Amino acid sequence: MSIFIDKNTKLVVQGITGRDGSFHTKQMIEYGTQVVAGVTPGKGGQLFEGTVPIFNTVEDAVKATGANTSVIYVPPPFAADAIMEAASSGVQLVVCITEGVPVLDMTRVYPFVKERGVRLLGPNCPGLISPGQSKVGIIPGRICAEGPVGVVSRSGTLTYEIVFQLTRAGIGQTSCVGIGGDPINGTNFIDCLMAFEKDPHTKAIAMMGEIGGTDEQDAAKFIKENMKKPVVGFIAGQTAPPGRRMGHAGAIISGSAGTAAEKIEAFEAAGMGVAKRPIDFVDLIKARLK
Amino acid sequence: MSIFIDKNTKLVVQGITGRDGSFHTKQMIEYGTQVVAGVTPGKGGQLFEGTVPIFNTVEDAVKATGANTSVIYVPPPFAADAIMEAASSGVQLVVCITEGVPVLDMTRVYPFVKERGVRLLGPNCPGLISPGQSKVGIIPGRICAEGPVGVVSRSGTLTYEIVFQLTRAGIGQTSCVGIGGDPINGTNFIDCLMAFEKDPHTKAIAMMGEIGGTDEQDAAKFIKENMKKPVVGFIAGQTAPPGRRMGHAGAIISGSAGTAAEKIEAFEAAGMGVAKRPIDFVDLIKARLK
Amino acid sequence: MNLHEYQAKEILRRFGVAIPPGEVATTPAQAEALAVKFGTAVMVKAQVHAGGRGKAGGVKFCKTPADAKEKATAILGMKIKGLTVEKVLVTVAADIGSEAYVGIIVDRASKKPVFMVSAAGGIDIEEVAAKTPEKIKYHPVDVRYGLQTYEAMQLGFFLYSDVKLARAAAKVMQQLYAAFIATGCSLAEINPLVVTPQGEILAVDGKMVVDDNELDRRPDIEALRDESSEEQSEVDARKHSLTFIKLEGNVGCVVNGAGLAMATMDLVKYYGGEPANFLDIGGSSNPEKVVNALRIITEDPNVKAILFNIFGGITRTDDVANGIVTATKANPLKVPLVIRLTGTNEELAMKILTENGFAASSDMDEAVRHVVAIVKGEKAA
Amino acid sequence: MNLHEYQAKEILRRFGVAIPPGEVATTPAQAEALAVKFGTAVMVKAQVHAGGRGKAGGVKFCKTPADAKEKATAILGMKIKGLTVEKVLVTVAADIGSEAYVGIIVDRASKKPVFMVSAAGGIDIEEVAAKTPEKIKYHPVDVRYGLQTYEAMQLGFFLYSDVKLARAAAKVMQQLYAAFIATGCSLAEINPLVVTPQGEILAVDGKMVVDDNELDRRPDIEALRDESSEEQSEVDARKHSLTFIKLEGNVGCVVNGAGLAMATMDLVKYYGGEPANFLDIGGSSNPEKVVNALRIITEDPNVKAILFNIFGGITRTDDVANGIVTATKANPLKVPLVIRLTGTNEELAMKILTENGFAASSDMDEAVRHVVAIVKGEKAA
Repeated sequence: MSIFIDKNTKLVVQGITGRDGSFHTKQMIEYGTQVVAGVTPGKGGQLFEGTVPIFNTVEDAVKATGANTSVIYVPPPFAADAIMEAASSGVQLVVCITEGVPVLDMTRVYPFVKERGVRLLGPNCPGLISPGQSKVGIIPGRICAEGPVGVVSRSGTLTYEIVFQLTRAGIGQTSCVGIGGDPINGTNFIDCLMAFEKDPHTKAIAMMGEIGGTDEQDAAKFIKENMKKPVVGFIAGQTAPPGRRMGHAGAIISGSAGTAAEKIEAFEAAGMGVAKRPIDFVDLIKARLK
Repeated sequence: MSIFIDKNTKLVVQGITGRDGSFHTKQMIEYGTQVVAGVTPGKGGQLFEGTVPIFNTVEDAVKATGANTSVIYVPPPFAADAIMEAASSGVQLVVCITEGVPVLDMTRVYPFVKERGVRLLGPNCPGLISPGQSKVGIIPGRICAEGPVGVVSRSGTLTYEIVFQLTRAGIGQTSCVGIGGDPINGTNFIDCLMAFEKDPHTKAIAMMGEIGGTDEQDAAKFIKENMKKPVVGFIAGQTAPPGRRMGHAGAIISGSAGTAAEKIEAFEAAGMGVAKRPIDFVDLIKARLK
Repeated sequence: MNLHEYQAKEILRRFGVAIPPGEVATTPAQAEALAVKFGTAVMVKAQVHAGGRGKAGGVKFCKTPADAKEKATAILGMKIKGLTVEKVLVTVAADIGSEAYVGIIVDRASKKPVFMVSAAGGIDIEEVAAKTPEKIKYHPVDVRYGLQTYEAMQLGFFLYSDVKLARAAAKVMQQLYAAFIATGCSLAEINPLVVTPQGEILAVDGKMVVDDNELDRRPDIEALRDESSEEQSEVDARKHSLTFIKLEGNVGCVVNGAGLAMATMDLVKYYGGEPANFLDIGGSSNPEKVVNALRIITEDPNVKAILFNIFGGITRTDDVANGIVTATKANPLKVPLVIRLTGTNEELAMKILTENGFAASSDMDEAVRHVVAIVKGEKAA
Repeated sequence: MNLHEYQAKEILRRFGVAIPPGEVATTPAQAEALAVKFGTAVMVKAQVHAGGRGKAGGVKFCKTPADAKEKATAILGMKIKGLTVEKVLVTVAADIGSEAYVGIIVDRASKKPVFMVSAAGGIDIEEVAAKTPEKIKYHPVDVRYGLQTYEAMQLGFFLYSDVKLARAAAKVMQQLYAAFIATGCSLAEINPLVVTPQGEILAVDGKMVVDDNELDRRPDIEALRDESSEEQSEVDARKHSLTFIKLEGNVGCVVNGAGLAMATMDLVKYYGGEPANFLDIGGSSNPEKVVNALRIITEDPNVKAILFNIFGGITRTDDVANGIVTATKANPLKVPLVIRLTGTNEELAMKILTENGFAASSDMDEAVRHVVAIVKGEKAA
């Protein structure tokens, strides 16, 4: 089992003929993902790699192929429109890989997607993978293995790092989800934790946070109050210099929140395992799987 | 019993110190409506007629008085803002009397109100009255009487006309609701019909439509499919000249819909009683109350 | 409020829509001069608030300036649906490869502006809608977000399979939508949207109707009103905040509220009379409105009797009574007056009327039967 | 991107906010001339991207032009939080009756721009927030609708009980919000918003931070960037699409992804080293980025060893390997290099590196321990 994507995921790739889109589409197909359609305006009717039909619009692609998930590899100025197009096309999950989406765009996109009951992952995220079933995004498939651990992370490459170390230690994953590090994103830690709690195959969860914001503290509170499964957490940025201040408003709204120390304290208060180094996940998770 | 307003209605009046607002507030108080607050920016802290506290904002008024319903008597350029202010203040029902609200304003106001789960009546409507309990708006109280008939109408003065004739004939009303004649309004015929169908004291319904749009046809369909209580309908505008056309688009979107003949046909097809003259309501309703 | 084609095009041009050059002429000589200036074949188009201009002979293709002068001579002063043509638009004639239709209207059902587009544009678009509705794509726009690029592209691809044309059309959709919102329209349309043989997209005709309720806050649009092209009594009525439509009957009607006004007219007809007008004095009233209403109605020589039917809610019947007294003192009526009056401040109103020698009923049916009997000569006033 | 006070004020002025007249001076003589021109007492204010200017002596009241010249002489060239003051704003000194705070920031929690307003404005606003939070009103704005008049009035009445001031403040809220959206800000604030003894509302200081992701589509805002007021290596890095922050340690770090970069720095520190920088080469990579990253890092004389930690996802490790080869061929490194590299196209990357004489590990922990041992002198490169 897994969360959000599985063997029945039928994927449409927005920006399939671009540099990143085409490269990662091949990787996804190779991994076994059902890539049923691509979208590039003006290339409707052509085939990608001789096999995947391309459409002018996501609407056309969904109508023709029954795609239920979309992944977005378009440049930042077009990403907000691409997310809205996907969200109104009938797919249930939209994964936006694009980095550099203006945050004010996201203040409009977020309610748009919510109103349609669609799940958005990202933007500025590596996507997700359910090992052995499907991969949507850019997480390298071969660092993953099937197994009992749910992984959720705000970071891209840090996710790979930890998944890779788990896999090398013989610990596989149900799903690995990169939620992205932007200030406004579609799916947060709690959404993923809820899904992992419900997934019968997930036995423990690895969670990687970062400095900034209060998502990790909120997640810790949720874990303490609602979760039976064990969670091990990590915070990147313990040695990061204090960011240059964003005027008074930043200080007013966040107070002292957002430091690594505060987040780790919240993890400990929630009774979570806390990894000091990425490598520590291996032993902490192992202990919780016994 | 009644629909939408009753003895527990606690009313805040937006624009209480204006010409129309003050006049009709006095009438409402005289009728027995619990007018608990008024709003006029800059007059916060004063009293209306020595009794009703005035506030600067609806938020303040609701916090201080627990008002659950608002009525709006502000000029058209400020009406959309007033509706949104009311809808976000915590009241459950907003009644907008103001005539001349730009329709594009309403395309924004409508979803705003819907999202908050608030009922909007109007704009450009006479409001509503539940005889013997409460009156919100401008329907003259003394033309009404308590009784078993629900009244719903797109027109203001035509409603009075028919309510007056019913009352003179000894037929009282549970509630009389003027939904307003604007292209976009908050509450439609079907909303009212549903409420009357549920209200145990309403035994028959009088419904007054007009030419234009398809609300009456939709209501007729709803009546046929969902209502057990008898409904008598009337359409104003049988002799009205064909309006000057609104370009091709108007013709494309409405086709032949919207004429009095078509609406009356829909009423007949739904098995409704059809009043040819306002006075006909008396006999038609009487027959259905037996 | 209807805008003329030339006005709508001027607005669309400001929002970036490509439109063939054109200017207005009020004389044949001006039309000729414009044709000379453009140096190419032109269209001479009647500027009048009525549909079916082409079929009525109000739109002509002119190869030469002399031709333009001749056609303008024919069109200027002609009547189309009762309205006299005072102006023509002289515009460069476009090469037409294909004609599409693009329109937006505020839709009651979805409570949103709705785009309607069709590749089968031109003057027969309504027939297309009736007979082959699948050739029209409807697309409601959520005004909270505005028309997104992907939506404009979906519409563009519905019109053209070529991506360059689809993109160009998408841009026109966005420009038209922006103009629609910024101008406070209830309708805006481009028909035809032309693709020239050279692959250029041009708006060859444009129409805009502005929501009357927007005009108070848009004086620039209100300034575009062309009163010469409207019924003068209606212009007069609007200036005094009355809604008035002139009809052919002989019973003048003064009513408060559109619904009651229509019901009153229906009842006049039901009892065998013919209403001379629709007149709604509206909600909030003051005596001045009644004075103006009476003046406008009595200017119609067809009117044989006048019926007031007032049911006071927000309208105060004492205001109406005062208005009747004031108006008839200043200009004594030459036709009989039947007054029906009830509702807000009724006692006061009745007192005012009685003191000034007027009779009034509180029953609508009775009042209508009375006024019809008068015009039929069955009853004295 | 931070805007200077004078730039933010210029933008706010365009949106209608009332601001005392002011101009920029880069020399004491210019400052004096401006004070003469304004003909009244002025403030001379350091234009530098750092908070606490006032407390650092960078903001001075000047009664006379001579005074302005003297204060400008002191302020120009002074260092505030490590940044040299190159410009001062000379602005008419306002009479201050009361000081309020008005700010907007994009809030992660509500996913909306949030207004924060307080009648207790001025330089101690953060203390107000910490100690008396009830004195601050928070109001998230739904961008689909924008800031409605009623919302602006609620904020206005929170600041002032007088309706005229509340209305004027509400207008400022709407102007600030419009500027915030149109400029693509992540933050905009007016502090203090002053009421003069005459009852006039004035924005006496203004701050704007623009979302870096907006700059591609807002060249007019990008053009306001003042590179002279930034760390030069960071300017250089940004030009090459690298995210770089200079630190004080000696282990140069080149990592892909902010999270992994921070985790790498944390691990360097964990094993007893000190990172010389944060450097994220980002997602989509090309060899050129690596070349620039190496160049920028090696310009720092503190750097004793360089660590690459690359986990390829969208980043292709072969691109990184090619970059390392190209860069080191052109400019041979003078410090040891430890490479950790795994993920997308790893085999190809390893092959490229091996063929060019580089060793590489696929284990992060091992690589970090290695590089720390080198800088500590415990191990050879």
